Amino acid sequence: MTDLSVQIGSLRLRNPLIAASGCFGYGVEYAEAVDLSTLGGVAVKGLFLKEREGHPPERIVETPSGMLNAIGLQGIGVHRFIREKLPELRRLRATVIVNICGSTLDEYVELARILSDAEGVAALELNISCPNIKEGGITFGCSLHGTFDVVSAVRKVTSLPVVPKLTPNVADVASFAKASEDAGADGVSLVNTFLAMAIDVDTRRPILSNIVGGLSGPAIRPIAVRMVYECRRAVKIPVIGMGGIASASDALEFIIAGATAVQVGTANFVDPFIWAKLLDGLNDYMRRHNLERISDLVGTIDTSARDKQWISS
Amino acid sequence: MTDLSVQIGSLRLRNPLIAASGCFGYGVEYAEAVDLSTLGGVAVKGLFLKEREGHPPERIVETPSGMLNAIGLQGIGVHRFIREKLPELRRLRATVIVNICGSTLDEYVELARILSDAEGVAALELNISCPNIKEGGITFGCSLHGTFDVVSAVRKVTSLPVVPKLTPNVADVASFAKASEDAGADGVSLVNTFLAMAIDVDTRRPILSNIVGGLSGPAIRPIAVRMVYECRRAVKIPVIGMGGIASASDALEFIIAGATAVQVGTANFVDPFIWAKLLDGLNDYMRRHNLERISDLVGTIDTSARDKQWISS
Amino acid sequence: MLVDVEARVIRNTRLSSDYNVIALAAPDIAAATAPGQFVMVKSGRGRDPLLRRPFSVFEVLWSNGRVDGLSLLSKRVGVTTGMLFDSVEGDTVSCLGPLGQPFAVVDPPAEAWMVAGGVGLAPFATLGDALVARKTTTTLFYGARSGAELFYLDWFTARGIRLVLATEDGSIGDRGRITVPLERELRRAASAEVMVYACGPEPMLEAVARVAATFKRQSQVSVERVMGCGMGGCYSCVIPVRDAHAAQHAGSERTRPPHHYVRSCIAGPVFRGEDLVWD
Amino acid sequence: MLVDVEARVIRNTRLSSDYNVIALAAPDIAAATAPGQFVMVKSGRGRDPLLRRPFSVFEVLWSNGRVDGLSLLSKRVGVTTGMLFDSVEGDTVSCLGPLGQPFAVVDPPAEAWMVAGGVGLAPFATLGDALVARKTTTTLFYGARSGAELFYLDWFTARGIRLVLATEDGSIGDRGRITVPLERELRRAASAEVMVYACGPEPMLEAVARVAATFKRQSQVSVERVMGCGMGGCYSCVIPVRDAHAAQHAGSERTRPPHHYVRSCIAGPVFRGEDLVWD
Ligand SMILES: Cc1cc2nc3c(=O)[nH]c(=O)nc-3n(C[C@H](O)[C@H](O)[C@H](O)COP(=O)(O)OP(=O)(O)OC[C@H]3O[C@@H](n4cnc5c(N)ncnc54)[C@H](O)[C@@H]3O)c2cc1C
Ligand SMILES: Cc1cc2nc3c(=O)[nH]c(=O)nc-3n(C[C@H](O)[C@H](O)[C@H](O)COP(=O)(O)OP(=O)(O)OC[C@H]3O[C@@H](n4cnc5c(N)ncnc54)[C@H](O)[C@@H]3O)c2cc1C
Ligand SMILES: Cc1cc2nc3c(=O)[nH]c(=O)nc-3n(C[C@H](O)[C@H](O)[C@H](O)COP(=O)(O)O)c2cc1C
Ligand SMILES: Cc1cc2nc3c(=O)[nH]c(=O)nc-3n(C[C@H](O)[C@H](O)[C@H](O)COP(=O)(O)O)c2cc1C
Ligand code: FES
Ligand code: FES
Repeated sequence: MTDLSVQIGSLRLRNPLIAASGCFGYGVEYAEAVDLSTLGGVAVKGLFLKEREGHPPERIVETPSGMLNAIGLQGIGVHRFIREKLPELRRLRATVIVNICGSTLDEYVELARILSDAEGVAALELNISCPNIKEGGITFGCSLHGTFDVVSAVRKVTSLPVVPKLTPNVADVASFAKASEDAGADGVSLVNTFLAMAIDVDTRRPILSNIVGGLSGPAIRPIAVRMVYECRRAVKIPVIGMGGIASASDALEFIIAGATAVQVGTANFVDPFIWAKLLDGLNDYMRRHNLERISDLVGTIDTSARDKQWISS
Repeated sequence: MTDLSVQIGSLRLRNPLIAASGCFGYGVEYAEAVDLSTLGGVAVKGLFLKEREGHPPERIVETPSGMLNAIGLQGIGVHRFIREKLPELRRLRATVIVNICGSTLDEYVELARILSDAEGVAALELNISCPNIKEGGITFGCSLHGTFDVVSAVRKVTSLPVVPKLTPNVADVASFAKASEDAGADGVSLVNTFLAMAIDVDTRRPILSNIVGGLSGPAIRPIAVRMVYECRRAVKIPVIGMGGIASASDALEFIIAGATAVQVGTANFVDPFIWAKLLDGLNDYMRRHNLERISDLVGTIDTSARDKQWISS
Repeated sequence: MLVDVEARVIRNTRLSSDYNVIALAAPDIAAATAPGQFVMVKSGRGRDPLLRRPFSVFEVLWSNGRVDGLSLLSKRVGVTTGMLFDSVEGDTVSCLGPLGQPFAVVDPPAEAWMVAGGVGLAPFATLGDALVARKTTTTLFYGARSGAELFYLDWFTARGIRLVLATEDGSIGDRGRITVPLERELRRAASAEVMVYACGPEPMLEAVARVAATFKRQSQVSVERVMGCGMGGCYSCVIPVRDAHAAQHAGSERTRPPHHYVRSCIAGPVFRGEDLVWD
Repeated sequence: MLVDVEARVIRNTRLSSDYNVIALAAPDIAAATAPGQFVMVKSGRGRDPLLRRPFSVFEVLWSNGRVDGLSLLSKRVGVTTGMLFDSVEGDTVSCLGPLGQPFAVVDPPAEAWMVAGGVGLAPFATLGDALVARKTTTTLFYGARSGAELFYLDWFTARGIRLVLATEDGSIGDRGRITVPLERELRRAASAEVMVYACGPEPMLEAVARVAATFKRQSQVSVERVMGCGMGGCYSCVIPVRDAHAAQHAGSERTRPPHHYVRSCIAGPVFRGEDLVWD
């Protein structure tokens, strides 16, 4: 039997596959398609303290091998989440990672406090990287000090694993991973979406009501893999990788580059039944390569020169 | 008759379509597919003072709607270029934009001097953004001071239009456009490729010999359009936009976002006959929208709220 | 039960240069579909297009007394609809469903008036069948650009569904918008109990809901928002819905009544006309 | 003249579970192709795959005394070759060519020995035809994994081309690598003037070039590098070539002889064996 379990701080995940925040509703929406207890984790849609309306439509648009979104973090707020969604997620035995967003440092602290007291929260993912809202955590996510401060502050008030989610819209993402580690994070997750835009050339108007949005999907995968690789070399804490994963082989690319776990977002929209296929693919790879523990694969990229082979191409 | 001509500093281009550097050889390779005199310009492969061998294969790999390259700026050096290629390019009546790369500020200056004396060079594009070589201009391109310094230095020794080519691998590309403008650039071009990587999961080795490479192609278009939009609002000098253009509509997206001219790279690999199609597409759009001068379209994006329409969807 | 199937194309019938009806071997989805529900469709291999697209289930197909598939009525507007238009027998189309909230089907003595604009005809074949099965007197108000874009008229008449037509060019029926005959007939039928169903472009839906309300009739409208997932995962498809306790928001400076966004893929695509707030 | 054509698939013949021969209506390219040249192919619509892939022209097809197309011999290894394998008559394949430097065809009294490994057979049908037309005595050394992967044997024998076979499993001909019988025959044919042509995996090409040199014969090898454009635009396809004036580099510490990278798409894909430096 292959062992797919991985460790993020004090949290042990059944397997490295996590549903990415904002791409899986509050998890309960997908209970009909997938047994949530078979996933490594479920990162629920980004939560503020209060309810939020989000941006007007259009909120998404497809682009080559990707999509832009500017949802604007519409959400029910942390209190309704705890009341209305968490019990159901507990019943479904989901490993719940709550993605939290604040406009101020105090809001992150407050959210962390509230969620630490709630039953059935496995970890906190600090969304300091949403490109779609002005007032949100992105101001923290684009400053090394801001990142350090918000992670330290949350660290102080919770014993839950704390995983800041990093933005790729910076010159050197590894330094943000380092700042997070220094501040006591249990891991970092990356990437959030790339700030981008699309224009309807006939009307000369941006397609998204918010003008700009975040690019996700297979298009960004090679950039995300590179960033995970850089972070892996910069920090000792686990890296959770994501960005365009749509197959087991894509997930393995991240793991080999240095991701202890991976998240899948956009691909779940295309195929809500993807999870069993990804698990099968991982198990199959482990068997073919005679590997026992997937954790042994993390960061094993071999950058030495390559041999040539006598292949009958 | 529609007027497709555009102005970059003192240089008037027949139309806004420029072949992107590194994606069109030295131009002469494509003379059989396209009459070079019908293009707005031809940006030739990045030149150092000296010949360069470049990286060992593999140098490219396809990714979703994109490709990675790590050519490593193999090239014949400026002297052989002037001797062996420039006369032929003159004969073909190409508007030649020379993309130059240096390891030091002095090399950029030296290259600019040499090329200013050569007959048939229309403009200089300063490559301070190649992600694939350690010793190259990217150190300038990732620092505001470096960008300012290299542009000012080159500005002093040439009367040719000077266009620094910016890297997208920074947090705020508009500030680099501003630094370029302050230093006396006649325009800025963007984007160069995004630093990225791909791994063969079976061998666990990076596919490119250089480990990392640059992502180009349609995948990056929405990010590039956003960056052009940001630069347009930050500077008065012309912006030359590129990144994933593969159709006239893509080119128009950049123009409406704020690009005075556009470059086409990866798409030329897929279709070396693309140029006539792009020109037709631009002319067709101008006709349909009753526009006389394409320069009137530059940066005309309308970000006001959208009307609703009674469309029989 | 939610099903995803690589459905074989059984048949592709072109109705015009833009419209086609494509029959897909997706019996499990077809058998489970209620009128007004939709499927998320992905045509072609690879990543272009990347996302699925929503389509109403048009017909549930029977053969030898068993459900053997479903059909979609598609209008060519872009990548996916272009691929559906070009599909040939034996191709496959990935089909996920059934999804969304169906129409509430009324019984006699209530009458059903279905109002379709263009490709908005799609949900009314299954709804018509369900109504006829309950012996509910049913009328189809059907508007299009021209007579050449009015399809399946015989299909509806064969089932005893009365047709009221309008075309923008006046080639068949009233010239202009379908809401004109709708309003005329509502005015005439002052005493009848009528449930108005509508599907079409949003400005039409808004007009239908308004006309129905004016004549004190209930309406159910099926909206078409851009959908990323169809399952409540992405929050792309939201539509503003009137707040239940509007009073508490009184005095707000907005011109639109107090409202909140709901996901039209899981709360809809069918809504009560009076619940929606039009942008 | 360079041509790009949306070529219709005339015929797709599967030779095994991996190999197929696909006939394409690209007469202009076919008519202009010299043996050893290649085309850049894009299968499928949309952006997946994004880039074209290089394929040798396998056969030039004639009908009623006129060239009406070309065929490709394809081995399924990934996206594009998978699509070529699955293509059906009437599909289209975008085809750009002819590209690259062809083989130099030798005349009698020289003999031609063609050495093919696996799908490396592809350029030897047109080369064989050209050689036979010049009455050059021609032999095909052809190696594959097993007898089931040796194709078109009759085609070559029908043209009077002698076959020497080798398979890795020994099911037909020599067991092992094709260079074994090649070396044996070269040793025997000590006096004959022989031009050795080779196409196949690079380690095979290297071995063939070495064996030819050992026996003082010239060789022309067709290399297969990953190609982004096929036209000299991207510099992806480079291969190290021995420097002309090697002396000036003497004393370099490299283990490989002094060399520089050339673009195999325009300087090749055919090179003189002695010019290449093997990694
Ligand atoms: C619940 C529901 C049911 C639907 N039922 C049907 C149906 O039965 N038959 C049918 O033909 N269509 C139906 N539609 C609309 C259909 O989903 C769109 O026409 C389709 O998504 C267009 O995809 P495409 O790839 O062809 O076009 P794309 O290439 O994605 O887009 C082409 C253009 O069409 C525009 N567009 C117009 N309307 C829509 C829309 N609603 N969603 C996305 N893009 C849109 C896009 O913005 C773009 O400008 C339905 C939509 C919904 C939400
Ligand atoms: C001049 C030339 C002539 C060729 N002629 C033929 C021919 O006649 N018939 C034939 O079947 N093949 C030929 N090839 C090889 C053919 O180009 C590749 O098999 C093809 O590019 C694979 O494309 P794909 O989309 O199917 O595979 P992809 O999905 O792109 O790749 C699948 C795997 O195959 C690997 N691969 C192996 N060899 C190559 C190669 N040379 N180029 C790119 N990827 C490769 C890739 O790295 C990858 O791991 C030729 C190559 C060259 C350079
Ligand atoms: C529609 C949508 C909504 C998202 N919402 C959130 C969110 O609320 N919080 C967050 O941290 N990331 C959010 N993301 C980012 C994803 O979690 C993920 O980082 C990104 O999409 C890249 O992964 P992918 O390519 O697999 O989708 C959202 C992404 C999409 C597409
Ligand atoms: C193979 C390849 C080589 C390139 N070489 C250069 C170069 O020498 N100098 C340069 O400034 N940009 C170089 N680029 C970047 C392109 O000019 C362009 O900025 C980038 O590819 C984005 O445009 P595209 O998506 O249209 O290809 C290269 C790109 C590719 C794909
Ligand atoms: S379409 Fe994704 S939430 Fe409705
Ligand atoms: S394949 Fe592009 S230069 Fe050879």
